[in-house]
Amino acid sequence: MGCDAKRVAEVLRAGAATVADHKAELIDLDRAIGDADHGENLDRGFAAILSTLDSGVPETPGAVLKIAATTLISKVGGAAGPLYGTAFLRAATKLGDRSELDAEAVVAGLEAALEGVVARGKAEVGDATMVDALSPAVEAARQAHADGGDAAAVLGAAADAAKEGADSTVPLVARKGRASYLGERSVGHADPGATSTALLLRSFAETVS
Amino acid sequence: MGCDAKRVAEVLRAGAATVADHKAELIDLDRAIGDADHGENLDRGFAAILSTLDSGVPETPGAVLKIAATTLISKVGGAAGPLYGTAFLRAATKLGDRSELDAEAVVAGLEAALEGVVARGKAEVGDATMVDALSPAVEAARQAHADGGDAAAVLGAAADAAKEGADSTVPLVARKGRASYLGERSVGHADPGATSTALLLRSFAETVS
Amino acid sequence: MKKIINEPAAVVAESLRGLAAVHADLVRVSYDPDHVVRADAPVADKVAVISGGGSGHEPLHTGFVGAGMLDAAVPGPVFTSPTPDAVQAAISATTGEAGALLVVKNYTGDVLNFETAAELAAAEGLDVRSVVIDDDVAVADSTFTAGRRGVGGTVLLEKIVGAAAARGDSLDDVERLARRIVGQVRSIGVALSSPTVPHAGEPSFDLGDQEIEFGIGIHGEPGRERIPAESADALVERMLDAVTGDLPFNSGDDVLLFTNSMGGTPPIETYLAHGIAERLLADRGIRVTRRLVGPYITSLEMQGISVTLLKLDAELAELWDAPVHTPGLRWGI
Amino acid sequence: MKKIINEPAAVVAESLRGLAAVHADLVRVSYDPDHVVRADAPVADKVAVISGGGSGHEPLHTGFVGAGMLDAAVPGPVFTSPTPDAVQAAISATTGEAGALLVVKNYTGDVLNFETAAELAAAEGLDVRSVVIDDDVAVADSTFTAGRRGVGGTVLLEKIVGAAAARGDSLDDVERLARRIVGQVRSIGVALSSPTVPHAGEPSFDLGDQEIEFGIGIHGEPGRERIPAESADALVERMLDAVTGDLPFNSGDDVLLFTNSMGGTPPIETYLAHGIAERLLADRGIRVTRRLVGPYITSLEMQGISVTLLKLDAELAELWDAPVHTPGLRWGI
Ligand SMILES: Nc1ncnc2c1ncn2[C@@H]1O[C@H](COP(=O)(O)OP(=O)(O)O)[C@@H](O)[C@H]1O
Ligand SMILES: Nc1ncnc2c1ncn2[C@@H]1O[C@H](COP(=O)(O)OP(=O)(O)O)[C@@H](O)[C@H]1O
Ligand SMILES: [Mg+2]
Ligand SMILES: [Mg+2]
Ligand SMILES: [Mg+2]
Ligand SMILES: [Mg+2]
Repeated sequence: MGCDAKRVAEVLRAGAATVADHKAELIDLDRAIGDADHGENLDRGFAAILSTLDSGVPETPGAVLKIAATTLISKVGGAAGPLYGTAFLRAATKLGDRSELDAEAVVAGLEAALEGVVARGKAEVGDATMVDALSPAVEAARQAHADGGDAAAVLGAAADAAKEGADSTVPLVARKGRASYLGERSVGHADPGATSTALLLRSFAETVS
Repeated sequence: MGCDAKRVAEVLRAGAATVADHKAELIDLDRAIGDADHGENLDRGFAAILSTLDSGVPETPGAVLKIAATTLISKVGGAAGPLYGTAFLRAATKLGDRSELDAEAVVAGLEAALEGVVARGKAEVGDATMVDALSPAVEAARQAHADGGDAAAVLGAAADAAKEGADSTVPLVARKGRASYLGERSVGHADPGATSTALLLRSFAETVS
Repeated sequence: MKKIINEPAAVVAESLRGLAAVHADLVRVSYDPDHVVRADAPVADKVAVISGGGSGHEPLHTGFVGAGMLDAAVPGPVFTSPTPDAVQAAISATTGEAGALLVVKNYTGDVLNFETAAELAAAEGLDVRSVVIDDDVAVADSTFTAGRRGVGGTVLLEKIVGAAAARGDSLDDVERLARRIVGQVRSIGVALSSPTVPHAGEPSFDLGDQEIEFGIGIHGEPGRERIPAESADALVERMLDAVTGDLPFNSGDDVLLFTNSMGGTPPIETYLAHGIAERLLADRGIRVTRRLVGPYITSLEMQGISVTLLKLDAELAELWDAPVHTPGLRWGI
Repeated sequence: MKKIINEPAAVVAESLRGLAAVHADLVRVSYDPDHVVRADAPVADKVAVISGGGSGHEPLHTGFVGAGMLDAAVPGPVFTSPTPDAVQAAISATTGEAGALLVVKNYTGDVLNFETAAELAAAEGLDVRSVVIDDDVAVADSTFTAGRRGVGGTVLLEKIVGAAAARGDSLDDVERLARRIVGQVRSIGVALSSPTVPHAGEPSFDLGDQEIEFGIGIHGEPGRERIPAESADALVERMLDAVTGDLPFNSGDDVLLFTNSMGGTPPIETYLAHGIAERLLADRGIRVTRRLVGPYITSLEMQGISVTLLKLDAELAELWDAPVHTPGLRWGI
């Protein structure tokens, strides 16, 4: 079964709940190697998505994601705002006016999101950013799709890979974003943005399945 | 045996050593109910007296005390500077050009010192200031003199009474100086100036005897 | 204790060296005894306005030396009144026929040392008067105490009296104006943390994580009472109540509102507190027509603020607006 | 956490309300999206100079809006870059035919958000350029990182570029000047304590009683290394070595020396540190011909200082001296 606009709205609502639940944890991660605002920033953005959705859900998944994108861009600020915003925007554009998302569409959306983040932020895998979560997520999604998985399976595989990717940032020296100012001292900490990416994908997967 | 100018200089040197030894204690007392500078202030003044005396001791006890007075006035600052300075100045004036101080002269000097402090500071016994040490010291000195004590005995009695007087400030509500801003919250603390007065008189007495 | 200093005993002189380097066009700094005078002192035919007191409150007083404000400032050691000879040196460097006004904050030490200096100056034939400022409503005013402390009102008084002297007012007039200001200015302060006096090396008081010292002075002397930490709205209202409960500021009054950082409180919080005070005063019909916001009378690194209200009339407002050019306060020039 | 605030989420807007009340003659404050523009904006036929970034650094940038400096400032949440729509609102309110220069501190968030805003403005036919300032020598400059942070040099750049725009320079010239300044300004900062981000509620880092964070940024990001507390003489020398080791300032050079308080360090220490820096530079034959001392780019209540050196020539000195009238910086008017 695919995912219609209403379901995508639910997915975003679940994401908002996850961000709210993990706000303090994300702040703590960012305090260690950044400026202690990542949880607050994302929460401000997703809370705004919630209230926008409360006043009406558009017809297509792409339109819903576009609302999320513009809300994030105008509410989050910092590095995460434009990056997450671009991710959602590229996914929305990619999905066009399809009315339902199947496994293939989910893969395409994730691919577009990753391209958007890389285009804006210029980070590579191994720089200890959200790309370290999103990039393996895309790979895993492709593989799950190739293996015949449905949308839920694809998102589940992406979430698992993202979690692993986020964990993989712990031993890394950050080379992008605020943590890069720390040089060697960034070693030993999970990247906040990679962690939030994994958390969001997990909650998306759980809501779809 | 009386006290000549050289002996008075020794007395002041001993006072300076006492102040240096108790500097931290006096700062702590002043931190509790004032502004944490009494020990530093007095130490700056007495250290300056030391170096003035090193460059020569005048002929008479009065002249030595006058040097102490002007040094304290120009080096201590705060409330204690003018008060201690006036005390030494009045004592010096009272002693005129006597070449030796006997018991009677010590009493007269202490009386003049107390008058000076009261004239400047307008404090009464019970206000929790140095007057609470100096006033009973003068009484005790008078009594010791009446009982036939020599200069050392007079100073010893004064020191004992000053110590008791300083201790008596603990349960009092301060009504003069910085501690008075505290109202009831000044209760339970010894007054720094009364404490330094008692310490000085003790070291004076020990040096003379 | 962690501070950007060398020897505690050298803090004042070394800080003055910085002041001298930055503001050589405005001030001349002399050491031992330390005093700061206008670069163009003595100014002929002008009443000299002189102040001073313990250091650690910068820019008060040394940062207020210059055109339209102080002719001289006498910084004592940290939190310790300067000595009479230092005050006397400042008087000598600035005072002529027109005489001088000494602005003295009401602390026993300041009063005694400035009094002695004034006597010495009088003995030299100079016309030197003193005005004692005691605007801190935190302290009960009683003849059985040292009286109220001089705090934030001092900044406003020095600016306004300095402007009066600059326009050529006589010593009588300047003195009368100063006394008038003392009568209509009131302040209250709070501390969120304690300052550490350099030579003491330890905080002057301990404050719990959820405590505020209400009615703090500017020397780390404990305040009037300890209260639980509360919202800025509640705290600023409590502060204004203390001030207006003392000297009734009434609906329709024009006032100058001065929100001061005690040194460790940054602009974002000071402006926030000021905004609240503006709103609360507007609610009471009190018209804020002049304002000053920032760290102008500090208490070393202490976190906290004070609020000062001065009742204004046309003359005071005009003198407040008059040009001033000092290290710490500048406009119109 | 103890601060004079209400709800953490309301800190920026409430502080802006204070700014609006105090400086209504200079600035106009709009909320949601928050932006601050000159009271007389748009100024006809003038290049608009616009900056912004996370809040908590006041007076930067909102306190630098006014004649001779910024046309608009866009304050984000505390330590968080503002969003493109807020920047766009500031551009719309101030930018005409002459175009605008965006002054962007080099942080990923600021760069991305301002970049987006500039694109949106370009789409509306406005000539909007950006200059990214990255003067912090604490961070190794490498293509493998986000590059150096923009810190104290931003204040100097905004003043000088603002003066150039005020005298009527074209956008090309203003942009060229800004890039020239970026090339010849360098800074380094130290922290003695950590700031606490209001919504985080806890200090951003823990520092031992005898530790200093050397090479700190302005967001409580940990610095380059942790060093044992040392004398002001040693610390300032270490700071100057870091700066001059990066961009050689040579004997005979004229420089502007800016000693900045990070928010929690009071004037007595800031001036003391400045005095030391003056002496050390004089020893090296470097001529300090302009100076700025005080809390101009803060990091909430963090205790610490930064030192910025800008190589001067006649044009930069003249533009520095030009009149400026903003909440945070004022002279000549
Ligand atoms: N150039 C970049 N490319 C990809 N992700 C980045 C980049 N820079 C930062 N990030 C991500 O943004 C996260 C920080 O977001 P946030 O704390 O909200 O913004 P800021 O760093 O501006 O405070 C980092 O943990 C990292 O995952
Ligand atoms: N009016 C007064 N009369 C007598 N002694 C006083 C008076 N005011 C203050 N003192 C004494 O001065 C002491 C404080 O001295 P010090 O700390 O050096 O000065 P300051 O209070 O100016 O910091 C008090 O402990 C008290 O004994
Ligand atoms: Mg962050
Ligand atoms: Mg004291
Ligand atoms: Mg004192
Ligand atoms: Mg941030």
